[in-house]
Amino acid sequence: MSSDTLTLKVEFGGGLELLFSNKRIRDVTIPAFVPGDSSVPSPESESIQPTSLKQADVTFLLHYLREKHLTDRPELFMEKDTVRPGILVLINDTDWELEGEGDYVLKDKDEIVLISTLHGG
Amino acid sequence: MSSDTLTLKVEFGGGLELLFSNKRIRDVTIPAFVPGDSSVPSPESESIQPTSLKQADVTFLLHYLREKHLTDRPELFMEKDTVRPGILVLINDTDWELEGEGDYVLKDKDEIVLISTLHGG
Amino acid sequence: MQDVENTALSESDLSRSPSLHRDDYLRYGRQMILEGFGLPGQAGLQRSSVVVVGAGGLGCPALQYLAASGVGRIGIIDHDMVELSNLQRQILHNESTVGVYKAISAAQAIQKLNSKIQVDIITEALHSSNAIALLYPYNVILDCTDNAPTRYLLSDTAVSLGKPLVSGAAQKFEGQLSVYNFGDNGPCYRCIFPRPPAMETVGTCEETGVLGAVTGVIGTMQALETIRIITGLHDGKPTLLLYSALTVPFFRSVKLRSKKPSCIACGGDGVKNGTIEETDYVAFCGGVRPNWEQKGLSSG
Amino acid sequence: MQDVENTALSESDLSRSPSLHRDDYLRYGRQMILEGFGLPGQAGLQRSSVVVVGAGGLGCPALQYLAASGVGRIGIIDHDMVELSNLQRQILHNESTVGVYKAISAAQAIQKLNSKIQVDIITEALHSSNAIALLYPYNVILDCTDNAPTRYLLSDTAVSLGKPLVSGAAQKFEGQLSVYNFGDNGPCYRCIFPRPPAMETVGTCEETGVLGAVTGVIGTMQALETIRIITGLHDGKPTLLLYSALTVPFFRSVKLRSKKPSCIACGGDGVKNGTIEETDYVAFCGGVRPNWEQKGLSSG
Ligand SMILES: [Zn+2]
Ligand SMILES: [Zn+2]
Repeated sequence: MSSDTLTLKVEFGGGLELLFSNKRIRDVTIPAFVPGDSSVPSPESESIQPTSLKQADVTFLLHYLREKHLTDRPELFMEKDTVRPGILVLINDTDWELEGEGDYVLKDKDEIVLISTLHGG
Repeated sequence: MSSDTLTLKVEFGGGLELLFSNKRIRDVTIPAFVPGDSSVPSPESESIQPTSLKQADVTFLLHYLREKHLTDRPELFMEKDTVRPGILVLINDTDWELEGEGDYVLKDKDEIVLISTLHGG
Repeated sequence: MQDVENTALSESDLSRSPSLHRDDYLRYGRQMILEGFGLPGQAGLQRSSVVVVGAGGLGCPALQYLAASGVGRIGIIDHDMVELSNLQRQILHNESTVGVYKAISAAQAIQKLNSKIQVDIITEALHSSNAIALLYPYNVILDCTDNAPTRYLLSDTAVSLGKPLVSGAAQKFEGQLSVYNFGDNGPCYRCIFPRPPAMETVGTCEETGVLGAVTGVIGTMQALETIRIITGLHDGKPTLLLYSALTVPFFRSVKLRSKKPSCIACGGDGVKNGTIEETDYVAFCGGVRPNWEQKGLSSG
Repeated sequence: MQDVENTALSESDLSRSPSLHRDDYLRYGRQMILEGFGLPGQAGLQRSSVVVVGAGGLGCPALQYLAASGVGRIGIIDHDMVELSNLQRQILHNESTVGVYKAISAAQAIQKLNSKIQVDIITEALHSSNAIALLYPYNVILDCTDNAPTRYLLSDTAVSLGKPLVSGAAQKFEGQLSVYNFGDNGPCYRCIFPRPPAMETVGTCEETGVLGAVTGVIGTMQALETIRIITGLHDGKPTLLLYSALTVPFFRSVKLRSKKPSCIACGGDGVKNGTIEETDYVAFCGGVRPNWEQKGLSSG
């Protein structure tokens, strides 16, 4: 592990994987420090210094997944700066509400699961 | 974590817990270095230097569990230096055979599960 | 419900539970000898009442194991009738009950398995207007339904009635299981999902596929969670079980939040009454049922 | 078995599977629209044969979901008769089939659910002398038995016949599930447990308690693993699933070793023939059945 990036295991379930090229599990590597507004730096803007940096948190990860990995219907994934109703975020098998939700500061090798609630029977 | 001891999570299942005061899960702290013959040092013999030391391995853990935690019928737990037929050892959710069996060198926070195979239906 | 202590039973215990028939020791012996279960557990099951909402893919296995275990009174709420397309997973129904109300078909099946229990058949559709009255008589409510509006209605009603809600769901190769409104400080469904998802969300409006055995695993575990609640074997910790039949590991146990003070259904912030919109309960997916024959021909 | 590719189907595919009746698209539509399943999956199930050894706590739910899913031919091997004490968990039997052979009682139940499938009833006890002949006709073998000797016999026979063995077990609040002798290099039961446990080992000789829904979860998952094998949805990686209904997490998926070259049943070291002792298959627990009524009174 290099100290300037974090590698996370991200898993989708409950149908949410359909928005992410139908791939359930992927390793995602993100910078350890990111723009304070959670904007995802594009490769060409790398030399531009953002006005503020923060440690990478779950809110940034959501933005990052939307920018880099989402392939279909982004409106079904996020609403404003968080996930859409009916989606639950799990941090190392714990409801993200218990971990600070979007403000949770990610650690290398964290396991993040994003699921849609199921309604079928 | 102090570097001279290891703390492990040990879980029993499949009925094996009955030999260990019917407690399924326990934290077990063992020395990081142990006698080469896997003998369990008793408190009063601590000053006696054994002729050889090795890093604590699963074979030592089995001896340790038998000495310190087993409460009933030791002959149902071990046979010679290993577990009895019908008992499977799992190291971090992997069959111990894939990890070197008794020779696996334990790391702090390892999860060791010992189960009896079930026959009922 | 009650906390059952694991104690050896004497003849005097027996006389305090005169309702357990001598045959029942034979019938339920294999579970009565379990540690923490015993005669108190069996008598507890017999005194309990459980209502299963939905006699479909989840409800069938749940009903089957609840009846087999000796739950004294079981209500079945379902206003649908059995169709041939149900038999791939709704294993209490059979070819001869196609066209019969599911609640009746399921009741016949479990009564055949256990004639000693009382079975209530409710073929009315569950609405916000009748939910309290229909669910009131039972100790535990099982959500075995197949749509979001009924799930919100069941959760809000369980909160109003102060009863645990054992909630299962299944779709494709996946399942989810949780007990809501239970334990010291357990959340309700709305604590976790405050608002219903948008109607255009993945897989809500069209009937999606599901493997029968997946509903079987979740429905059976709903029965098991119910039995644990009744016999005092449930630890009350809010947990969500995620199941996926095609990925390893198959299961994840997720630790859930506690009840939210701000929850509009169960919260203590005084905002709860009147803020739940009736529209949450209106089925937003009234669309036509897909033509499975055509689907079978055109999708892989 | 076969690898099913996930492809859109054309009319020409249909003509290659003339055996799938038009009604079957309706009946199995909910599973046929699943990704990776489709018409090839359904046709594969219909062409397959499966044998379930033991029509008890594990066999009943397994049979139920195999029949519902449309497996073409199902054999049921069980020489016992239904007793009242079985009904707490053996949910294909019912009060009116007490005293009937379990294989017959179970066959009646699944045939009622699905009259299109072929059901073979075998009321002979399985022995080392007849195992090969009885199991030979089937593609997949399910171990739903309740004793160690039969488990070794089934594993050794599955190895001889080169067929996958879907093995389930349940006791008290716990269950175990694994597929043996499957995949590129999957182990057999003896690779993991070379010798039967000593007869005085915990809980072998006396019938121990078991919660019905626990056998239900494992038996249902045995059906699911079988369906995955037949439809090509199984990854073939050797895994042991551990289930405990009272501890969190409920489930653990354990990665198992590969086939052992030194295994006396499936190994390649040339030592295999003749080294398996016939005594492995002799039931060493012939003791009397406990008196459940008395147990109910004396244990908690
Ligand atoms: Zn709430
Ligand atoms: Zn082998």
